[in-house]
Amino acid sequence: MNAPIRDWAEVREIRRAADETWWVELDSPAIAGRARPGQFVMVGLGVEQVAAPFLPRPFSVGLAGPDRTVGLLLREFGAGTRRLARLRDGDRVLLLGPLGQAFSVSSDRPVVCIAGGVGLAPFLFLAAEQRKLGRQVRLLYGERTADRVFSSELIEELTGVAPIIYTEDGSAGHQGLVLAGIRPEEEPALLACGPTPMLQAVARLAIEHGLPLQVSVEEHMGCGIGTCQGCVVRSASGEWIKSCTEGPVFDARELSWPT
Amino acid sequence: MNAPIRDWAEVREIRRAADETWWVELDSPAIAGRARPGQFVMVGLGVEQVAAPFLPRPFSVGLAGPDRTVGLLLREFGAGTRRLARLRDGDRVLLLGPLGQAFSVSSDRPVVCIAGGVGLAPFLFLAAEQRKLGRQVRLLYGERTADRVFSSELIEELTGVAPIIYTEDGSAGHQGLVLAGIRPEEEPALLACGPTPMLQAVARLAIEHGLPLQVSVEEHMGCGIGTCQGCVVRSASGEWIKSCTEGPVFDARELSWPT
Amino acid sequence: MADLTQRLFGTQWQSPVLLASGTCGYGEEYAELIPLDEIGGIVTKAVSLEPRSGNPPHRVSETPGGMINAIGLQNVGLAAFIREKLPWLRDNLVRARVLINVVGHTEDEFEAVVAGLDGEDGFLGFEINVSCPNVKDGTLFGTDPAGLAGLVATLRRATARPLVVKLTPNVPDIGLYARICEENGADGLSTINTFPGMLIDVGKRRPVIGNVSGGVSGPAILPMGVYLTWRARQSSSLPILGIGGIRSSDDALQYILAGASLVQIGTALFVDPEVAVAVHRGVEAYCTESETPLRELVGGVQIPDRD
Amino acid sequence: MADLTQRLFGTQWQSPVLLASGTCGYGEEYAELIPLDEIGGIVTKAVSLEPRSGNPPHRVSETPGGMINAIGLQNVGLAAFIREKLPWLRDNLVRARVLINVVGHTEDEFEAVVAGLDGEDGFLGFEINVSCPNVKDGTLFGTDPAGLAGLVATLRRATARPLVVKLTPNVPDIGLYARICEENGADGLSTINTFPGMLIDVGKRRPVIGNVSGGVSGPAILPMGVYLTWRARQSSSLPILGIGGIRSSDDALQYILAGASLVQIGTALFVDPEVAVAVHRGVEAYCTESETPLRELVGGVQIPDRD
Ligand SMILES: Cc1cc2nc3c(=O)[nH]c(=O)nc-3n(C[C@H](O)[C@H](O)[C@H](O)COP(=O)(O)OP(=O)(O)OC[C@H]3O[C@@H](n4cnc5c(N)ncnc54)[C@H](O)[C@@H]3O)c2cc1C
Ligand SMILES: Cc1cc2nc3c(=O)[nH]c(=O)nc-3n(C[C@H](O)[C@H](O)[C@H](O)COP(=O)(O)OP(=O)(O)OC[C@H]3O[C@@H](n4cnc5c(N)ncnc54)[C@H](O)[C@@H]3O)c2cc1C
Ligand SMILES: Cc1cc2nc3c(=O)[nH]c(=O)nc-3n(C[C@H](O)[C@H](O)[C@H](O)COP(=O)(O)O)c2cc1C
Ligand SMILES: Cc1cc2nc3c(=O)[nH]c(=O)nc-3n(C[C@H](O)[C@H](O)[C@H](O)COP(=O)(O)O)c2cc1C
Ligand code: FES
Ligand code: FES
Repeated sequence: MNAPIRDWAEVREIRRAADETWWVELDSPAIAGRARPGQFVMVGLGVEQVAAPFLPRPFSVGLAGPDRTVGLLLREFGAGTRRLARLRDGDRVLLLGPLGQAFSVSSDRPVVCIAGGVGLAPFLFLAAEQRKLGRQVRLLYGERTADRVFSSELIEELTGVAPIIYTEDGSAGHQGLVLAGIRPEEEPALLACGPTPMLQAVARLAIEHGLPLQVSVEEHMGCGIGTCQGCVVRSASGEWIKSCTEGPVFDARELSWPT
Repeated sequence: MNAPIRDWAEVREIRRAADETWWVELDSPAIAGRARPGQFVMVGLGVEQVAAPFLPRPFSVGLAGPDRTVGLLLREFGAGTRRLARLRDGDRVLLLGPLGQAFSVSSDRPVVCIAGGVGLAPFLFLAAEQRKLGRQVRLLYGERTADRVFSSELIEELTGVAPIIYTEDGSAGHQGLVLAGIRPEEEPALLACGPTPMLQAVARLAIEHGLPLQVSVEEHMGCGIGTCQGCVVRSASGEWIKSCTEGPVFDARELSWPT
Repeated sequence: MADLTQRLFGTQWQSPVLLASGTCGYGEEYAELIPLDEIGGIVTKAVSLEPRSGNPPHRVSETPGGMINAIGLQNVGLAAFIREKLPWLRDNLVRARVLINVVGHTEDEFEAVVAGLDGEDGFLGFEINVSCPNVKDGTLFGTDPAGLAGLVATLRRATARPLVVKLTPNVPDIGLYARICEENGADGLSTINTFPGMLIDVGKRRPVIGNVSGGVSGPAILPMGVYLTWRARQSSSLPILGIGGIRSSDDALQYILAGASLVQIGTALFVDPEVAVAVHRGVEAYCTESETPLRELVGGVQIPDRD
Repeated sequence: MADLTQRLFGTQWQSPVLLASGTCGYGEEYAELIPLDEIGGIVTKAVSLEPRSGNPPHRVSETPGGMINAIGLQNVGLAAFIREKLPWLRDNLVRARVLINVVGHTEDEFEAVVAGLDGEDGFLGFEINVSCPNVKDGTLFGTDPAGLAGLVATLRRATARPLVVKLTPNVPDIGLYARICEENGADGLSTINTFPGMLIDVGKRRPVIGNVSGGVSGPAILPMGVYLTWRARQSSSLPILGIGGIRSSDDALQYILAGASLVQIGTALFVDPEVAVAVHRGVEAYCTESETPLRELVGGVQIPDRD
């Protein structure tokens, strides 16, 4: 495994992408050059200050490539992300990454990405890469309402893939949960990232239909690199395992799912 | 006594005035309209954040007038002032003021202001007012070195008074301590603001020569309005008295001076 | 409309928000900044039998996420308090409640202050400060079970007014002290006072605080205060006033859900006096949205089953 | 050139900066981010006799100016530690020193871990953790004078290696516990472990932390840690490892001036791993500028005469 890189990165651009949602491009060629879709970075402001985010916050790499910036899809949630959303071009953040396990995508079958909310982030990166390799990607993307939807033009611009959008109230795209977009009979491999209830539903469906599924989980983190044991999820065998190093992407069969 | 005003004020302008020293103009007509030279404001960033300055910091009103901004002369000292120095035009700060006792200047005799470092701030305001009333002001202003000196052009522009500058190393103005500028035999009333050792020296001199002296003292503050008892200085009779309400400007005879 | 009223200590409370002792003087200074008579009330600066001159400066300084203070309980003393401060409280706080924070070096001194005030008008009851880390003996009663029991029993005999004991966080098990207060006749508990702390000016190699050490308050201690409130609640059925680091309604609700009926705001007042009203309004909005009267939220945190 | 070396616990220390237990695993994860062999050393995650699975999530969360954790001492247990972790420490930390943090439910368990490790290579000594607030009985020994005395005496018999006791801040007088450690044969003290705390998700009305409560660390506790280090120093002549909220050389120097010979950095490593080296360099610069060897700074705070 490669050691993570610590890098003070400049905000090259931060732009509003939807309600309380921002697209952030950070100048970090070293991390961008190494990151794989599904990996994440810890984003902090350094030890000089103690206001939230005092601890760095984990974010999926939303786009990256050699010599490129690291793109993040940032949604305001609590005090830490609210402050990060107030960053301006030219500000600097302290990055640690790339961290964790990436999605593994085999070349012989197309993938279906199931994104809930900012769970979209890793799939932007993944879709862009797959498209560059000329492969098919089906991207299902769900939000609660239209004002939360990351612009589908921007998604196409960034990835070359047109998302299939679901909103709970039907205010954009199809009405309903993103789950409705899954065609269990004909899907090859599923990848999912989003809120835990969504992951649970997808996992149930995958198990039921015997479909391979990789999920990216979210747990509170301390260090991001495996030392603090803060970020555990329950493994299929009932152990607490670290989502920062053994995840955040897991084969759904490695984890225990409530029944 | 008028109640202090609480006001979220916009930074209209912040510009570098000398090494680690900034001139800040805040939009606060209500406070500007009431402030008198020698009074101060508490400058904070509100309860939403906890990084320094978590507690508001006291600053002398450096310039003000009806319908005008509140001007502050801000020097980076510790973490709190460093962060305030990073404010940008359009940012907002939470002001509480005007607070404390002003200098009292009688019309019948010209004043001599003795400023050490950012102790200059209240005298900018005072000099500007006195000049507007057509009165004479002698402004002695000392700094350690030239790069700390608040531009004498800017002082003249703001106040109409040309300062007499002293630097310890002689790199600007006269060489020596600002004390050297006092002419005990011929001075009328002295006003002094600056570091405690300077105030002590001026007080010794004033006592020796029987000159009237008002000093503006600096003590750590909690509330700025007289509730916490945090800001005490020793009175001539040995009591601890509050510098935020009974000061910061005191008649030197009210205080106890080490001998 | 949200119902924020509670009946506690034999009286009606219109709001759960009080200003904490030592951070609001005797009320007057905040009168024009905070609509005092619209909040729950105030707890006065400590009153001792004799005037106290307090500690040398610096008395306050910022710490990471909070502040440290060592005022040394400077106050005008009982007689001057009754003469100069109490009348203003009586005349100006009608719907808001006043608790008088009381300190003493000895049990007798505590008793003399309580007895001396008992017959006066203008306040509801007492908050007994056995937890000040900034004076010698300040936490003596607060950390000694037998001493605390004796003190509370004595004061109980001295007054029929509400008697709230302000506990120190500086003990292995606050529950023990909560029970002692309850068993000896206290009516309520305040959790918590400050944590002893020290700052050193490394340039001068001297303590920043004139008193060498002081008490740490502010947001930094919020999680400790919530925890100790919850622990006190587990061990006693007395109403609790939750204190420590509150600067938002979310913070206040943490204390309330942990078991506090009322909350006190201290340090945050220095940052923004309007925080008292903002916390009140935020709690009100929470009650409205969740269609729950405040009193039903008290202690309402759901503790998951442990396996 | 500044002299940062000290002779302590029978060995030479090249730097006063260690990484604190539980925040640096068993060293390996930080090996490529921090030049571990150039700092003072590391204190391992707690080792218990049997593996422990730890607490349910959430295990960590941010608090104002700090964080809360309730890991529950999840660790691989003594046997696996010796097999899987110790060899790496032995091979990679040559000039840096390793202390093994030890926990147990009972005196016997502590003793078994110490005895089981005593004959192994790859570490200097033990840090005895009697102060973990996140497991039942975690602070049992740390708050019970008789229990602590017995434990330290027993462990003293079990090993000739340096025995450092990590104290809890959660007592009225840490000096008492410092003296007990000294009298029963400990070689050093670590001050301090975390403060018990709790966070409540007011939306869900549930504790944020799976274990309900946890330990608060980070800058928020800096002034408490400096104070308790100073207090421990007043009461005992044992070398002290100062811990709590350190994120700059200024913070570290406060501990050193208060009486710590060495310091440990925990939470701040999560914010920026480079802080360990930055603190070392900053202390070095301070010694250079003041032309004072580090060892002469220890406990060097000047306490003004009180009147
Ligand atoms: C592997 C991973 C990838 C992520 N990728 C993205 C992304 O691409 N875009 C995005 O907007 N968000 C992402 N998140 C979630 C993001 O980290 C949280 O929204 C953020 O930590 C919340 O911080 P806060 O201060 O705003 O919230 P607060 O609730 O104020 O934070 C309090 C504490 O809880 C923790 N916390 C709260 N919610 C979460 C959460 N969902 N995950 C982890 N920690 C949490 C915080 O880190 C902090 O310690 C990701 C999380 C993980 C674990
Ligand atoms: C009445 C008054 C008027 C002032 N006017 C000005 C002015 O016009 N321009 C200017 O640049 N500075 C002025 N100061 C000083 C200014 O308030 C301090 O420089 C500032 O508080 C230091 O904050 P810090 O976070 O940078 O320093 P830190 O040392 O990090 O602060 C730590 C703590 O100590 C307190 N503190 C440290 N030094 C001082 C000090 N000198 N005075 C008060 N508190 C202090 C801080 O408020 C804080 O609580 C004035 C102070 C007072 C009391
Ligand atoms: C400047 C100051 C003075 C205080 N004086 C007293 C006091 O006289 N009596 C008392 O019981 N508590 C006193 N306290 C403690 C507060 O009432 C409160 O318990 C503590 O500050 C924690 O609350 P906070 O974090 O909201 O400030 C004082 C606190 C501060 C900051
Ligand atoms: C995630 C985490 C895990 C910890 N685990 C241990 C432990 O196993 N043993 C121990 O003695 N202290 C443990 N601690 C306490 C630290 O070693 C240290 O005493 C405390 O965090 C204060 O230092 P800090 O503010 O620099 O983090 C842990 C702290 C954290 C944050
Ligand atoms: S976040 Fe520290 S081990 Fe995963
Ligand atoms: S600063 Fe609070 S009384 Fe003066």
